[in-house]
Amino acid sequence: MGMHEKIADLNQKHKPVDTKTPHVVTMIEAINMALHRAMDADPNVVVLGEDVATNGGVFRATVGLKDRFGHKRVMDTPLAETLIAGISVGMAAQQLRPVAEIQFMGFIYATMEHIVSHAARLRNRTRGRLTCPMVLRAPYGGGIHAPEHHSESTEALFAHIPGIRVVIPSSPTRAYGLLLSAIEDPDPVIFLEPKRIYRMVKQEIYDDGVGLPLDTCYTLRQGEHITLISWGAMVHETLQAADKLHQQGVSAEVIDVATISPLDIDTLVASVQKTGRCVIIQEAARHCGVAAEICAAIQEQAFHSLQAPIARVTGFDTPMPYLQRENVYMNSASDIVDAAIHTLEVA
Amino acid sequence: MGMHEKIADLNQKHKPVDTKTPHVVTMIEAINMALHRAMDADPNVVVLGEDVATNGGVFRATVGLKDRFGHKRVMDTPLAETLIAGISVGMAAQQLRPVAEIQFMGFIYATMEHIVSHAARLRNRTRGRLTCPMVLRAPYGGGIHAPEHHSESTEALFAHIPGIRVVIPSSPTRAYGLLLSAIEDPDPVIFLEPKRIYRMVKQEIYDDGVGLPLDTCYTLRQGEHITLISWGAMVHETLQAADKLHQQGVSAEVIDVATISPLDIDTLVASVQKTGRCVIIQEAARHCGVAAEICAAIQEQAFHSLQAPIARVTGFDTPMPYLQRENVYMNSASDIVDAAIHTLEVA
Amino acid sequence: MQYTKTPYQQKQMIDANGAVVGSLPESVSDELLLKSYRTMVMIRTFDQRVVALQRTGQMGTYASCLGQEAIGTGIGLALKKDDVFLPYYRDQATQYLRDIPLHQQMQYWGGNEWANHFSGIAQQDFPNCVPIATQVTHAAGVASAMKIRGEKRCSLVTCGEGATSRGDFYEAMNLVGVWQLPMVMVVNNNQWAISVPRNIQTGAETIAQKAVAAGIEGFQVDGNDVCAVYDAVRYAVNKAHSGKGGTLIEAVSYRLGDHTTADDATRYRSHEEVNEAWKREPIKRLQTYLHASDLWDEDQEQALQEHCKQEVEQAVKTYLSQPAQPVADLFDYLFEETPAHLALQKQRALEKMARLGGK
Amino acid sequence: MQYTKTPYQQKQMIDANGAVVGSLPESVSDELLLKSYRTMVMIRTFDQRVVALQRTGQMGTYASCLGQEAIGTGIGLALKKDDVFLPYYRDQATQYLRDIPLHQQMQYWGGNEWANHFSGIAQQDFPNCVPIATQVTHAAGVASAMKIRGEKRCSLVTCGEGATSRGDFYEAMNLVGVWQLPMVMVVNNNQWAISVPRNIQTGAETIAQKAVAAGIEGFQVDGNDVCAVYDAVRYAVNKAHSGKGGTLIEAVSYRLGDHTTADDATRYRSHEEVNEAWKREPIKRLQTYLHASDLWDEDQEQALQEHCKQEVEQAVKTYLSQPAQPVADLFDYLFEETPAHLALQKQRALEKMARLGGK
Ligand SMILES: Cc1ncc(C[n+]2csc(CCOP(=O)(O)OP(=O)(O)O)c2C)c(N)n1
Ligand SMILES: Cc1ncc(C[n+]2csc(CCOP(=O)(O)OP(=O)(O)O)c2C)c(N)n1
Ligand SMILES: [Mg+2]
Ligand SMILES: [Mg+2]
Repeated sequence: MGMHEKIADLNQKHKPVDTKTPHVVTMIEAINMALHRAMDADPNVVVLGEDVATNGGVFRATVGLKDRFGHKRVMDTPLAETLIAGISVGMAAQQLRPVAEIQFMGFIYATMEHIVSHAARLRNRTRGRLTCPMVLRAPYGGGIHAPEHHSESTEALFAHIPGIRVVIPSSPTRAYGLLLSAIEDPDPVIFLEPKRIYRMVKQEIYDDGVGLPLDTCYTLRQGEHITLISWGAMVHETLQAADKLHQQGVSAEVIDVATISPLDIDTLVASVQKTGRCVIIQEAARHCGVAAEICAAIQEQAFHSLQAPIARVTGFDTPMPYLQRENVYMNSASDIVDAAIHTLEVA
Repeated sequence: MGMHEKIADLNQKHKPVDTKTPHVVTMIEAINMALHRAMDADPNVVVLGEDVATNGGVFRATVGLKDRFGHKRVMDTPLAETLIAGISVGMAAQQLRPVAEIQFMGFIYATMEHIVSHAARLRNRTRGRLTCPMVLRAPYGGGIHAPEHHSESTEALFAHIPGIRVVIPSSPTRAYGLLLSAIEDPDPVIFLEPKRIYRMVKQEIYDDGVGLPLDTCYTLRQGEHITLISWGAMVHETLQAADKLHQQGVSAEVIDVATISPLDIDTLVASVQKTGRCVIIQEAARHCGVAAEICAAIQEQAFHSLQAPIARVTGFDTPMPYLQRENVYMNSASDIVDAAIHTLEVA
Repeated sequence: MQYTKTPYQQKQMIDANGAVVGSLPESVSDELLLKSYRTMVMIRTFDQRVVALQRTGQMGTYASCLGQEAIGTGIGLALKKDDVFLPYYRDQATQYLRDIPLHQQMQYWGGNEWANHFSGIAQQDFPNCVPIATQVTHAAGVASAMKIRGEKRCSLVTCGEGATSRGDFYEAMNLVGVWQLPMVMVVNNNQWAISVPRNIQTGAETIAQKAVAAGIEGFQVDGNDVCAVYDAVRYAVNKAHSGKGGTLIEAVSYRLGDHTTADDATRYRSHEEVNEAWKREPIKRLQTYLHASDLWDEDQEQALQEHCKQEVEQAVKTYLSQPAQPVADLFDYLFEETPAHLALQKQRALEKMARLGGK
Repeated sequence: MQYTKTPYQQKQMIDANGAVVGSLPESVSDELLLKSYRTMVMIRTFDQRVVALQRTGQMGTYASCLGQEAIGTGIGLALKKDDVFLPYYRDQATQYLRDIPLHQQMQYWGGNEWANHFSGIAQQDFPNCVPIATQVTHAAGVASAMKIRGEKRCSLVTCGEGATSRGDFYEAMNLVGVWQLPMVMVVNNNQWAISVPRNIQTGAETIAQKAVAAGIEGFQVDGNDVCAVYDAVRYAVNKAHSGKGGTLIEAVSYRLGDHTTADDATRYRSHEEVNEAWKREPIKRLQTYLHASDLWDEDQEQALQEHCKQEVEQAVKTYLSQPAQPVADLFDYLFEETPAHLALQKQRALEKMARLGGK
């Protein structure tokens, strides 16, 4: 999964990369670091989107790239999401590796036709002749008191589409490693960044260009009594909930799904076979969310191990309220604890 | 739910409607009949889309409407799906009741921004001041050997969006009644028409303007041993499967979900509480489809009644193949029978 | 037919120095000039106060209209009460002239859906539109409804010059052309779309010429000249009312502030450019003209400034005293009748709020 | 700058009667004329045979290019091998000239993904594009890649006049303008988008003038005049190669057949209109010209007709003998490495096929 091999191809001058010194960084810094690393390693990687070049992105994810790699590889596009997705498909078919930014997930819907009907199908439609190694990055999720449409988590829409990967990091380390792998991946990846935790925690990262696998869930905490499954920003509340449960004598296993499509169902099933109980936590609206799929798949495969119904802690089936009531929408660690206790109480 | 009340409002001449004579019609004819009836009953109902006026729609759903109601109420739009959805929102905000056609569901993705970010939210955003009584009709599903993109069933994308109804008829009777109610509904409805069965069966219908409720599932066949849940064209294979199962001594309950969002979960749960076993059949790709939600919700509420894992019979996680291999994608009654038998064999 | 380039004449009536270009048309009365001036000063006072509220944590992210007050004012004065206004998010002046109270505008930016519950002449107006350019398509739908019903009304929609890169803009404009819709499109060309300057947004020399693609009329006005904006919009509205179709108006202005309070424009543009732009801003030039024409004096200016401050402070007070909406409201406006699953979710939310001791 | 209407001159070299308008440019050699003619006859033979195959249930839904052969031919002859062609679905002639065998084109319409597995000069070409206008955006991406890498290549994309109503068309064209992309857009204006005539598709007098919105060059050519199309595309391709940006070419033609084999055009348009259009169709006029110029005689015509028939029959045979693709192929091309869940689904599909005794 490393990108070392590719460095040999590099046909432009680049600074030697120090892979030995640890950097203590936030998730947004880790993303920026991964983008630098990927562009350094492969001259085919290009970055495009609204305000990504001169401004370095409204969240600063792409800061420094234009100065380092020039305007030919780091492009401010006109204000047009359909275009951003569509030209990425065209660029990718020409063997570039576009990493496109959609400024907020709430503005991603205009890209759907190109993602569903083209990015996801180009390889299949041409029986491997044309491929689409593009990444569509978008900050997603609520909790930052932003205006309307700036807090969406509609990852389920993309998870349903065959032919794309949908990847969501939940820590600086995973953001760095998963983004590198997403860019290196020969197929299209929707890379959703939980913006609420962009700057929440720092981790020590080595800028070694080593990616993390996209075909696995990440077990963050081992446990015996119950499995807590989550992804994105809610992983943090989930870990807090596991702490609280621990104080109550409950040993909870915590799994970060990370890649919600295709799904590493084996890891999830194995965990529930061990614990017999499960709560799935998603920030998104409940109906037809990704938690439903995970729930359905687990009950299919671990039915006889289940000692209680699988519970879902989800957002409401409403839009994210304007900021004065955002807090009502977001679930807290206590909500997860409550659901877990409830599940544990089932005889 | 009837539309009789509204006829009084009618400010244009209309033919007296014969509500006493039964019509033996296909689903597409029933849709056409409902459109005539709705336009007759309410002058605010307008029809728009590509090729819907002069040509009467590529499937003939809107045939006769332009001659009857004139070009002001039956409009051929330019070729632009985003536009069709977006102007429908604008018209609806002005108290018209646009019934827009997207020629095939494969071309619906360009409407998503207007559906997700506007149609679904206009009432909520304005606290009831502006509303969006629009219907977006689209033929959907495979099985007619059509070109690429003409066989999509991505209803799950819409089912996940709060604030809209997603309605799918599976017979001429339900097409007539559900479409009337969809048009009469004060909120946006995505109305997906399983084109494979447009002309498959005929039923006797009275053109009485009486709608069918949008908040309920339809139990098509009572049974004791297993619940088969489906919607759209697959309802037919499901009924065939129930016949076959009957021959094997298995009594299967068959439920047509009809409105997949918001979902009448109570009917489904009650059935599974009775039978203890359940197979959900959807034409769409498996991952994160509507079957997953139904499965998750049933196991949440009927856990202790379940004697076997809920099974899903679904499409593959691939696009619909080009026509030479379409048959591989589509599930048959035997596939459903197999899944049911398998479920019944779980001790 | 083909189109050939000819030298362009931007419509202007009062130039950056406050001098009249040619002569003012009849439609521009002294009364109108004074009302324009008062409105612009009010909106600037409002705007700066809201930015200050945001800086002190009492307001959500806010998009200032600093320097672009003439556009919203000209539109608001020219639009008729039965017309429908579809704003983007820098239309504070127009909304004010559509009788949406200042405190209600604050409530919007403060994050409360009830702020979009307009009444009076704004009853049918759309709320601010966040997804860029989508409102242009809605406006075409509104105008279609008017045309279908044969009403003598029009829709008026605004957007930024960045918005003209989006498909919605063209699809809607094309419909305006082919259906001859009673619709007016006003583009606030403030030279920037967040950090992206006008010249990398499009290769077209003007935004106005995009109208050619739809076969409709399009022209540029000096967007810092409230008279020119007013007169252009008046013309386009009248034209729409008399069944002669739509118009694209490019109002050339400048975004003197940051994109929003979440932005820092010094990252991507120079002080010099902004300083230059200040010389063309809309309020000073009109003040100069009014003084020169003896329509205005220092006392009046003092009184106006005082009045605006008081009005705005009153609005702030009202805004800050407004409670957050009841939690039930988050569930009760998705559908006319709240469906079972939402009723359940509402109950859970209310229980949770009760547990947390919330209101 | 502003744009003013001036009377329009459609580019034409050989008129509907086969007479030369002015004189033929150097680029149009006798050899080129003969190759054009041969190609158009071949494609018409192909086209009619495929329609017949469809009528007898041996072919899927098919979109005929009857009457529009000059467009595809002119493009195919002007395009260079390193350029990338992004077709819509009436580009049989161009694809033929890009060396995609006739039987492979049949395989596409017959419903087999392997048909899109081009090789040779079409190696990087896109397959037919069904979702209207989306290919225009891909073409802008392809051209961007060329520009980024500093290559002397261009992308050439086609679409119908109906497609020009979609946002993709404008968003992409705008990018061509502002990024000065090496891209050629050819609109096959065949007057109809299924049942919707050109005049209710847009209010613009010409499709060509839409280029003004993007600040790029646009012009109309007689799309039934293969020389005019060839020359226009040659010009635009050269311009793109030399870094001078993009061009919009409106090729005015007529769809002599139904929209597709699933359509019945008699429902919405008159015989008279179609009969009139036949008088301007592209093949007859070139034949007339060739005869008049002593470049062609009856024997040659006979031989060509025979040759085309044979080639097409050979293609039919190959097409009909091609097996449906292996079922495994439906699962193995979604991702470079087939993920676990698809491997499982493939296994299930294979088992099912085996049970059903399928191949
Ligand atoms: C569809 C969409 N994409 C992106 C954004 C984020 N965004 C908000 S404002 C803006 C720039 C708008 O520029 P312009 O249209 O010129 O209007 P201005 O803000 O300059 O008045 C962007 C990119 C958005 N709100 N909607
Ligand atoms: C996005 C999309 N919408 C609708 C359709 C259905 N459709 C197929 S062809 C067509 C008309 C296209 O007209 P035009 O662009 O003029 O091309 P022509 O077929 O006339 O060559 C339509 C509406 C489609 N394929 N894609
Ligand atoms: Mg701007
Ligand atoms: Mg056409």
